[in-house]
Amino acid sequence: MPNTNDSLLLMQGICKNFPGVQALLDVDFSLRRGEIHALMGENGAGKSTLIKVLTGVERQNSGKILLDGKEILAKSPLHAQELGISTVFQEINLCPNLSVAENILIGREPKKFGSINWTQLKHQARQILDRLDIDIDVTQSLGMYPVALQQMVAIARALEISSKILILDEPTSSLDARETEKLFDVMRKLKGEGLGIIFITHFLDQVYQISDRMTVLRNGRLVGTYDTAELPRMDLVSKMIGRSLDELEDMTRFKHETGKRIAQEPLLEAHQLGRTGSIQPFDLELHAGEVLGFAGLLGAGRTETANLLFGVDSPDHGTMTFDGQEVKKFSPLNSIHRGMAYCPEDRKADGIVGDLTVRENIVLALQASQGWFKFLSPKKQTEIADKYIKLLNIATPNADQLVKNLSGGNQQKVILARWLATNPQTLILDEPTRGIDVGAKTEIQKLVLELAEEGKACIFISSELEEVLRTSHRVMVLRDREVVAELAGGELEEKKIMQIIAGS
Amino acid sequence: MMEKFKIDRKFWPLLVTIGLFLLLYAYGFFSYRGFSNPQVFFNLFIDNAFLLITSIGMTFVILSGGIDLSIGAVIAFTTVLSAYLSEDWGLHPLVVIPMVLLVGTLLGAVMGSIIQFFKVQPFIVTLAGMFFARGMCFVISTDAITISHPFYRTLSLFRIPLFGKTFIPINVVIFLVVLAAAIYLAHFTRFGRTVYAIGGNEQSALLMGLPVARTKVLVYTLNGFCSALAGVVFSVYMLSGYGLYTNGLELDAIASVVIGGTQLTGGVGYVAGTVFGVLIQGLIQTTIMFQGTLNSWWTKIVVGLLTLLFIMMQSAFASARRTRLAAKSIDKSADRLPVGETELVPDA
Amino acid sequence: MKLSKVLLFIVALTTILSVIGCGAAAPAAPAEAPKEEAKAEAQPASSDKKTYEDLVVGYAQIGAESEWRTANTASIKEEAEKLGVELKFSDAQQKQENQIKAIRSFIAQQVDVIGVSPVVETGWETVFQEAKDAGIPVILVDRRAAVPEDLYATYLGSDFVEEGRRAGEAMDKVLEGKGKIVELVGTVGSAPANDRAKGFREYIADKPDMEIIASQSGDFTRAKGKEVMEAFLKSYGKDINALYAHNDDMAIGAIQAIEEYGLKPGEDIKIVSVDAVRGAFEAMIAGKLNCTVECNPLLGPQFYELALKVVNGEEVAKWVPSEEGVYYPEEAEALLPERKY
Amino acid sequence: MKPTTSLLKDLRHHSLFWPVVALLLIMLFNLLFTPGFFRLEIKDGHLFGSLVDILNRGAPLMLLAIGMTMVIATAGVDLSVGAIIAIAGAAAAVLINPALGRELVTSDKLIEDVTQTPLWLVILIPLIAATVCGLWNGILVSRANIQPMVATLVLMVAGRGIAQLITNGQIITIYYSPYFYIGGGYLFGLPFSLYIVAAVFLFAWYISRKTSVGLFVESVGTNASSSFYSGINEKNVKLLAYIFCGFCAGIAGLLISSNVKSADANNAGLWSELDAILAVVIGGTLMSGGRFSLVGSILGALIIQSMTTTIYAFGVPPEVVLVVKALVVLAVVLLYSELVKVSMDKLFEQKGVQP
Repeated sequence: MPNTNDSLLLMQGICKNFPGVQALLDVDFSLRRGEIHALMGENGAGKSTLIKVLTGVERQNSGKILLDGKEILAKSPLHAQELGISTVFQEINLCPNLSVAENILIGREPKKFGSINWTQLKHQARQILDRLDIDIDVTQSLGMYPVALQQMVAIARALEISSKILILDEPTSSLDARETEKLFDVMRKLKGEGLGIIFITHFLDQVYQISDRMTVLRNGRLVGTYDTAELPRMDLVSKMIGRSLDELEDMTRFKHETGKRIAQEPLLEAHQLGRTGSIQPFDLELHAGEVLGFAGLLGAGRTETANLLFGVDSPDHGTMTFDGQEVKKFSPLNSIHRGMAYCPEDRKADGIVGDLTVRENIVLALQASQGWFKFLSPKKQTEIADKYIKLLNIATPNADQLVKNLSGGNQQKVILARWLATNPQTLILDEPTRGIDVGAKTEIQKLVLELAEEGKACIFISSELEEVLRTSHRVMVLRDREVVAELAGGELEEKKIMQIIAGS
Repeated sequence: MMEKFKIDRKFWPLLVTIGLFLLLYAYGFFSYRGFSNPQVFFNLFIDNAFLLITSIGMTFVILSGGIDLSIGAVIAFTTVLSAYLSEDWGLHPLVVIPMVLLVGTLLGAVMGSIIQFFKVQPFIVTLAGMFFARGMCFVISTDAITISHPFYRTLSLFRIPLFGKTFIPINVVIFLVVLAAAIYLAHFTRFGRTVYAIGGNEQSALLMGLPVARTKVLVYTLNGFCSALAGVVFSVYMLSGYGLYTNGLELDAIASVVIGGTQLTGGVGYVAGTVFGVLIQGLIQTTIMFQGTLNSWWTKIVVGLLTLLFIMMQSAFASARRTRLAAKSIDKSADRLPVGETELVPDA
Repeated sequence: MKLSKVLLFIVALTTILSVIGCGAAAPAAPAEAPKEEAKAEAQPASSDKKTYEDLVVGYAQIGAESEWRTANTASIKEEAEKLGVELKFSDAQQKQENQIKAIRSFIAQQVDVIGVSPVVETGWETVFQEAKDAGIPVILVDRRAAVPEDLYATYLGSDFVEEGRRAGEAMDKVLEGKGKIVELVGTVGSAPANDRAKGFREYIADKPDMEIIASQSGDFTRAKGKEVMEAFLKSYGKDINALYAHNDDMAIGAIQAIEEYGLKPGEDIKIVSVDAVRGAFEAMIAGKLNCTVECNPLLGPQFYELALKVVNGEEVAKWVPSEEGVYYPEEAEALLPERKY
Repeated sequence: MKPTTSLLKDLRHHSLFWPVVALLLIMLFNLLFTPGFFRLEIKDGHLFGSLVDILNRGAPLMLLAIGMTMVIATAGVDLSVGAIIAIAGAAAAVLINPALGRELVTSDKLIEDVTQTPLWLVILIPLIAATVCGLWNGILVSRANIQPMVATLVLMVAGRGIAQLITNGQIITIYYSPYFYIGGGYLFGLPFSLYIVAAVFLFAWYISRKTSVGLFVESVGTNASSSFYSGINEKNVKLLAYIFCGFCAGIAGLLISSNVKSADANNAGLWSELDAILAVVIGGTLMSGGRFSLVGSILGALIIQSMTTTIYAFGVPPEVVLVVKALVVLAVVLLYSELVKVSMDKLFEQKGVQP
């Protein structure tokens, strides 16, 4: 039982069920003043439901919430904010067309004689941003600024003088290391002011870097609340997924084995390939049976490079050869014909086709490569779909389930299945494990190595350096839209790559 | 102080619209006899007062990311209802006018509520509203009804003399009041800013704790009111009520809003731009009339092409801004990386 | 930034120009006024009578909703060319708003005379008053407007009520005084529709054996005429003895419907319509139409004659009827080659 | 009890449930209140009756609905079909007698059944014109990335003007009997227009269900970006949808002008874009794109047409037609809305629980 005296927030015995699902069962949670408290758990563990209950998006079936010792029941996010609970959601929920000042203050804008006082509005917005040490033109449209700044504006909006609790739901998923550090500075500053901060993230590094305590949830139940300093990393992971991580050890071994079978001749070769405004010219070689990792910060040009290789964008510089043939036409379809496959970074926007069934999603690329008139009969489609559902262990009742109803990890597997169905020689996987839980992550990493073992060539792109190192035989490091280094064998060390990324 | 003189890029489409208007006017001015008469300029307002008023209402709807196809029908319905109430029921116009305004406002509120609470697309709901309002006109009267009440006639013939022999009637005064109120509403009230926010990103607006549902219903209600007011202005202008009036006006209004620089996706645009959008259309029509031998249908073709031009321009501005930003951030990419930039600039 | 400078320049330039323009025009206006008055006084003195060559006419046409209308437009345009009249022609696309705008622009252009075929009867008072104030006479063509007599110079056109009456008379003749009639009404609320219905009913009021059993709007168009007639036939079938259509286009549409239904138009169902367009003559020759009451669209010559008279201050009657007849199948063949519309 | 309720539920959740119910209701209404509505006779060797009328009159709308379905499925909309109808009709009429529309109609120019243009050209050129209109829309939407509603608004506004220019502002009467067969002729006792609709429908059905076009269209409509990454040329899919829609509108234009034997640039196909969109929506295809149902759209078109015909046959005053239409549209659309669906489910579940 946590000490209730110094608790700013206390949630006791929270239960929440949705039709057919027990989302939360008897969960306790406490938050102290001046504390950064990480909320940990796999997807579906109940983190977001807990937050929704706290912020009034959903109402608990039982259990009570005490803020400063008084029982509260938030009716809406707005009401929660009035109570002192502010939230910054994962996707930036601001209006890009409004000015920065408005984004910070709309809904509680200063008024004079009943009308908006624009002078005062700008002034107040500047004040709030000053508190976060951010200096930007508040009259500009928000959309003009990069994501990281928008994230800061979102925090600025969430903060009120009277805020007691700040909830940050995956705030770093689209930030690079530098920006994350900036965010952490702000968090530390606010912590110093006595705010309680609830921090949700998938990045374990960050949790250990910033949090004071952490609460782990699994399957809607509380596993426990721990002091960060006292819980080793491996223990945390096993608490989150509920099993040990010997598999990871296996994988490293597996990688070394596959590494011995890499072909001599390059399958794909890029020579001074580049696109103005997108990526500086670079050289690249990819061999059959090899996993090539791309490391670098978000925005370093990893996705842009992948886009060029797959023909999403056309290069305006350099040449590319595939299997000895020079590539002339750049388009996804031409790449598919060459035997390439590409899982794009943004699964929701560029990957799945939500309203179509799992079956249709799986055959999509194959059908596209076969053209308009070589139609796969529904029977054949089901056959293919069933094969991959089984092969990749996709959790779906049947092939005719709409893909949007699947969880993130399973959606990612469907996209992988889509590409495997085309029987590609080369796969480019851009952040294939982003936002999916640890279990599914390991499965996908393993699959990549298995594919390499079968003699396919893979490019593996991820923000998590650890993951890149675990799966890749060779790593290309990018910085500021330029390939800056290529490492292999013994050079593959986390520290070394970090140094290159940092440019020192 | 100096920065005040720098024109914000977001004003460019508006400036182009105004510039085009002035160019067109200058062309007519030097090309046709009688065009230089200032009354020609005032006639633009006099003849389009109702369109101006209803287009202002439409601007709010489009800014919020919606659309309303019912306005022409609501205007016609208002004229018929006004005529019917004052002629057949013998009510005094001072009773009739508030009544018809209320009816139009209610109609808008009902449509807005259906759109919001049943989550039906505005296109379809307002289409049904259009059928309904047109139908009700004919249920009341299939004929045109002359309005003979002296109050209406006085209003209709009332002239505010300006310099020379020029004048403006009461229509234009009402329009000016509506314009002032609309600009105030759009830029100085929470309602107005919420409309922009909803048009920018409805989901965000909701999560920012803004009253999205209420505002959306209010936008259609406001538009219903504007249409009804335009209907009142129109019944004064025509001194009659008729179910076939203002057929297809919704398209003129939408075209005006677009030419006025408002993005149909919502969130970006100005009420003042819409005014120029209407005036440009009126000016094209006037010019073709002064020309005298061109087929009037050229008006439609020119307006169509102009609409296209403005849409093209909007997307050009948007993409120019995007590339500029991208270029900028490469220069100093160490600080700010333009990730996700493209997703966040609303598509034109 | 360059573009914005250019823009600013253009904006500034045009603003200056228009201000100059307004400024220049404003003092000019009062100067013109006495001249106009002088002109008005001078005209009756027959010193400087206008001729066709220096006549400027603004014509606000309804649109192109029927064959009749297009013939009317063609006549107005061709005659202007022939006489050398400067014609400002505006097609209102069936919208009164557009007609009013056109008239306003004619006033601004200071034309000598304005011709207008009002799309509906109501709503003209304000703009006609403006024309009057500007000293420009208005001639109503083909359709009347519900305004005081002093607001227009004259009305040139047919009397729709009279046409209705004549149609009733013709119907009486072909039905021999007895039968059930269906009626295809024109555009709801338009003057010809109202008056043709009125005149027809006036005539058959004292004919107890002639009865209108159904009446629907066919919008003056063929397509609608056909569709509505089909519905009539479905509901009343062979009970229908006759059809009265407010214009030939609807009658021609209805003829198709009757034929498709399997009855013989002109025999099983007698048809009387108004307008006397070419198509109607052809139908009469084929025996499918029993009578058409003429409504003459070729008003060009009469219109310009009147316009000149009015401008020169000559006396004209408030109503100048157009020359019209009633045609039966017997004359059709002989007349067809002469029909121009 | 259980199987029946679940069967009912399956039925209720079938995409065509509500359109079929609506159509049946209209038919039931006619059965009860309109005598002779279902009577079919054979006159002059062809089938005759209100039902045939509905099919015949509804032919252009059905064609439009087929084309519109494809466009809406790609998450677009085509507001210009009415204008394309006018253009196609005008082009056909002017081709049949090029002299018309340029000057006053005089007798010597009107010799029935004589035309300088061969019939196949009279049909082909308007169809090409309509297809080009569709191409224009498609280019604006797919290449210039303009919102479909705005892109097609341009042609909607300008198209009628173009049609007016073709006919020189006149209504052109067509005197050429072979041409009348398209919209007014009968083949094996049924209106020829029905065969055209059937052919277009079968074509659309075949390419959407027996080739991968259907999958591509639904995929693009749901998520254009994902489709592009999967190797589908999403731009061409959209382009083709608009081209096909324009083509369908062109055929509809020919049918209409042939049926009424004239070309009226002003009124031909006026507001038909709204009816077509309505038909598609009633048929269960969402305006947000994705899944589409051609059969549903045909049903939607039939619902709209049988409503109109019923109103005429029942002798309802014409002024009420629009009000009735508005209420029906609203009713159908509300039935589709999530709120109603959810509450219906609840209602039926409760009933199912208590036998």
